Amino acid sequence: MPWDRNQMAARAAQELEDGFYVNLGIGIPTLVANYIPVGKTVTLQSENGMLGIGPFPYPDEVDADLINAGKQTISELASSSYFSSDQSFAMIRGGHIDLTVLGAMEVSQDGDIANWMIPGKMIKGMGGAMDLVAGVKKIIVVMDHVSKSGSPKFIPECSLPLTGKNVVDLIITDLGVFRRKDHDSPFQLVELAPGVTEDEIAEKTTAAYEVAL
Amino acid sequence: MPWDRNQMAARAAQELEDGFYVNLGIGIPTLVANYIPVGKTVTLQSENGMLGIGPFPYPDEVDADLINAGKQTISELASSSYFSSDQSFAMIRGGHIDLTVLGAMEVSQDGDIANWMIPGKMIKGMGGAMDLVAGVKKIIVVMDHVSKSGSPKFIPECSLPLTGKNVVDLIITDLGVFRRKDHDSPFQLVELAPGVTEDEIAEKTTAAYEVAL
Amino acid sequence: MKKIYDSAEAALDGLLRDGLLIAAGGFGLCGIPERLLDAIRDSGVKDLTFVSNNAGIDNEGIGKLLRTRQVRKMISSYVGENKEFERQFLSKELEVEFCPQGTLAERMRAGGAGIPAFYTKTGVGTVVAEGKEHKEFDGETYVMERGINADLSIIKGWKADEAGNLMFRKTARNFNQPAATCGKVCVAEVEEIVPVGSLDPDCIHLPSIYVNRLICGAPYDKKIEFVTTREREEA
Amino acid sequence: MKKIYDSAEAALDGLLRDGLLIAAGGFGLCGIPERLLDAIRDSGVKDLTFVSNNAGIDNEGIGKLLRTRQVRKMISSYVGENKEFERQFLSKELEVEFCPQGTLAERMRAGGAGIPAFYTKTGVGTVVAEGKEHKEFDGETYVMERGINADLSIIKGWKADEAGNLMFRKTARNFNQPAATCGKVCVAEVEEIVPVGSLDPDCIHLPSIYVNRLICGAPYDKKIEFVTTREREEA
Repeated sequence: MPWDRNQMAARAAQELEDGFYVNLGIGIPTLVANYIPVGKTVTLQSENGMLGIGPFPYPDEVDADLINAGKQTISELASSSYFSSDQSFAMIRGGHIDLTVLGAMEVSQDGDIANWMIPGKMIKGMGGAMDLVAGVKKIIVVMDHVSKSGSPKFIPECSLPLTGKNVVDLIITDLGVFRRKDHDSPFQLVELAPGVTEDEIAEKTTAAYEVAL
Repeated sequence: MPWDRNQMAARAAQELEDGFYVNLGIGIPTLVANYIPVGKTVTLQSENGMLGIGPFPYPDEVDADLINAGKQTISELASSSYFSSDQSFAMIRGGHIDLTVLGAMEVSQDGDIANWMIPGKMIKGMGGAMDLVAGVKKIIVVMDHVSKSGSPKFIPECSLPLTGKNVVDLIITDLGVFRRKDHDSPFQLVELAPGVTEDEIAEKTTAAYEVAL
Repeated sequence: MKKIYDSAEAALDGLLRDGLLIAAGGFGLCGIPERLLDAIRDSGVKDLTFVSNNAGIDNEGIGKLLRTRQVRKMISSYVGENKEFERQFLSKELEVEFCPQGTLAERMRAGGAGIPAFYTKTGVGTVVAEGKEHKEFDGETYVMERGINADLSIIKGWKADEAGNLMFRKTARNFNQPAATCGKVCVAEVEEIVPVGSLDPDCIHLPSIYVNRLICGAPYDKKIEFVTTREREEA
Repeated sequence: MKKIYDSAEAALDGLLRDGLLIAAGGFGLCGIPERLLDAIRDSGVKDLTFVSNNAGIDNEGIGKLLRTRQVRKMISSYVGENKEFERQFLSKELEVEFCPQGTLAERMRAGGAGIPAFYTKTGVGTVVAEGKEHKEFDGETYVMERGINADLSIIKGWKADEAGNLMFRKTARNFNQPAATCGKVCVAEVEEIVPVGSLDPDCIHLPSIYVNRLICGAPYDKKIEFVTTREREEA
């Protein structure tokens, strides 16, 4: 049985280490915050200028001046700090964030990622995604293994405009996990979701990868 | 009679306008603070990270964490603010400081300034002088008209290593004032100290300049 | 030297003309200079270019000036959640330069700091880097991005003292700080103007040198794009 | 994840080796990481390069490590007021790279911000720009300067909370902030460590992400280079 959204988020959370500073993208990546391993201190960064994101506020504590990068209301923690957008991206671009979890439309076998525009459709913009994939130490993609129409998303070469070239370190899909040890190495299939077979992955993947289960 | 140090500083202070943000160099330039015209608000910047420099502190208020760029103890004003060195020079380099008053060893007729090193002597470093002359909107030099050995300091071309090229707007010496309207124009002699003659200036100046008294 | 003006209109007097490049603070609807945007709309100036992370939403923020067709071009990182924007963009009435969010913030900061260009890894290998100079440093490829200098900066702060020293509140700081530094003139609106000496000199986010004109824009009715809450545990 | 160490020696454990490039905060003797400098001296590591605006004075600040001959090179803007420095410099035992103060601060900030190089007008036409790349932007000539990435940053703060969020005091902030960001590891010493929640999140100068290791270095006996005072008016 493939992993659901929460299980994918929980799997991503296993990559968190004690003391990590982490930026979580919108959608499934946001759910990763619910699965931070007990006993580990993980600090969440929001690229609009905050370190130490707290949970959604109680209804009577909603504050228009306190939002995350998805423009949702959030709360602060005792250890929070605020800063400007230039300082926030100095942090991101400068390699100070340990890990980011992002969604993607396509990932190539060389670690390219496309997640910001579809030619012909309304372009909303890349926001901070290009900065994150260029600057953060470890890039985790969480995505469905195939698109709604059933076509593979982990492919030889991205067909959509790129967000970053050769940047992805780990791919978590609903069917399994691909990892590579550095940006010069091929991805390896290292885990399968329960009941998913190597053959099923092979059938639904056009990217070249090694198997290391 | 040539101007003394205080008179030169007072003359420089006449260039201050209401609302100006000003950086004063070490030595005579520091004295300019004593002659800020009544009724004008002038805010002094110190490049080690402070806006709104107050007077020297009372003896019982000396604070090691509160110094100016000359490493002298100072005091703060109600309107003071502190910031880091990178922010301080973002302010300077970005053209936000209206005026700076600096000493000089030599100034050339093209507005080059040399005030940081003498070959063969111990080099102490340029500190913030190169940043100031490159970034501040208006550069005023206050210096003796001739060196201790009697040689002209306003000369055709600097013999000493430069601090900045084509940057000086106004020169105030103990004998008079030279001004130029922009960086493509020649300097003009626009004022004489009391009792100083045009001839005396000509005799002690090797730089080309126009007379516009 | 008085920096405080009675209204947004008064504070913008003499600063507005067609074709201006305006840097605006704010992230989504958080920390946007509402009063100043309203006054710019009411002034009727047009062909404006806005450097702003977002373009507001329908009839909020810069969205108000899109509706009145006063904006010719946006330089932004994200412009979703805005139907009128979408219409003008798709019909090519509006020009859009997409810029990665961190590059945009750094371009504003660089412009304000006298840095005409810098190198970044962000966008290398993507359409964003096409046609731009590239350079290798220590075996890695970087793209050159230009600093932005605006004709006018408009920002929203929380508190300012009468000298113009300004503080922001929580995540409403965002682009307001770099935007303030990159304009020839910066006009700020704040929720409260306090006497000089009321703010801690160690806690000033924007020193007075960057604030040329100042208004108190209170009262504010701050908009929220997505209200998300959790339930209070039972006692 | 504990960032707080009992001593400077403990906080530097495993980080020191010969030949390191160390970025140090401070301006003159104001805001220098005294305890960490002492511990580096006591460790005996040598051939160090310091990126620091100044080089201390005789037997204060980096001056202590000059006396013990542990420093091979300084990257600084001003090195006056230091006799031992002068001796080693003139005898060519010590290498010095002079860098304009603002360029030095920006090079540290750039290194910490993932910017390998930027352009500035500072130093154009002077010896500082010799041999460096130049480029024209909008009719003006600029010189390219490189970001600095240090092996280790050592800084002095005022207060930090247990998570590592840090505040500086008055002009002791200076180079401590950019220096903190440009090192692979940053070790901070502060006058007081306070519980999480004691500092205003809007007033943090250095967010915890930049502070890898932390000690309380109190009590401090802060040195002043030039005590200048005025007389108190008669009552």
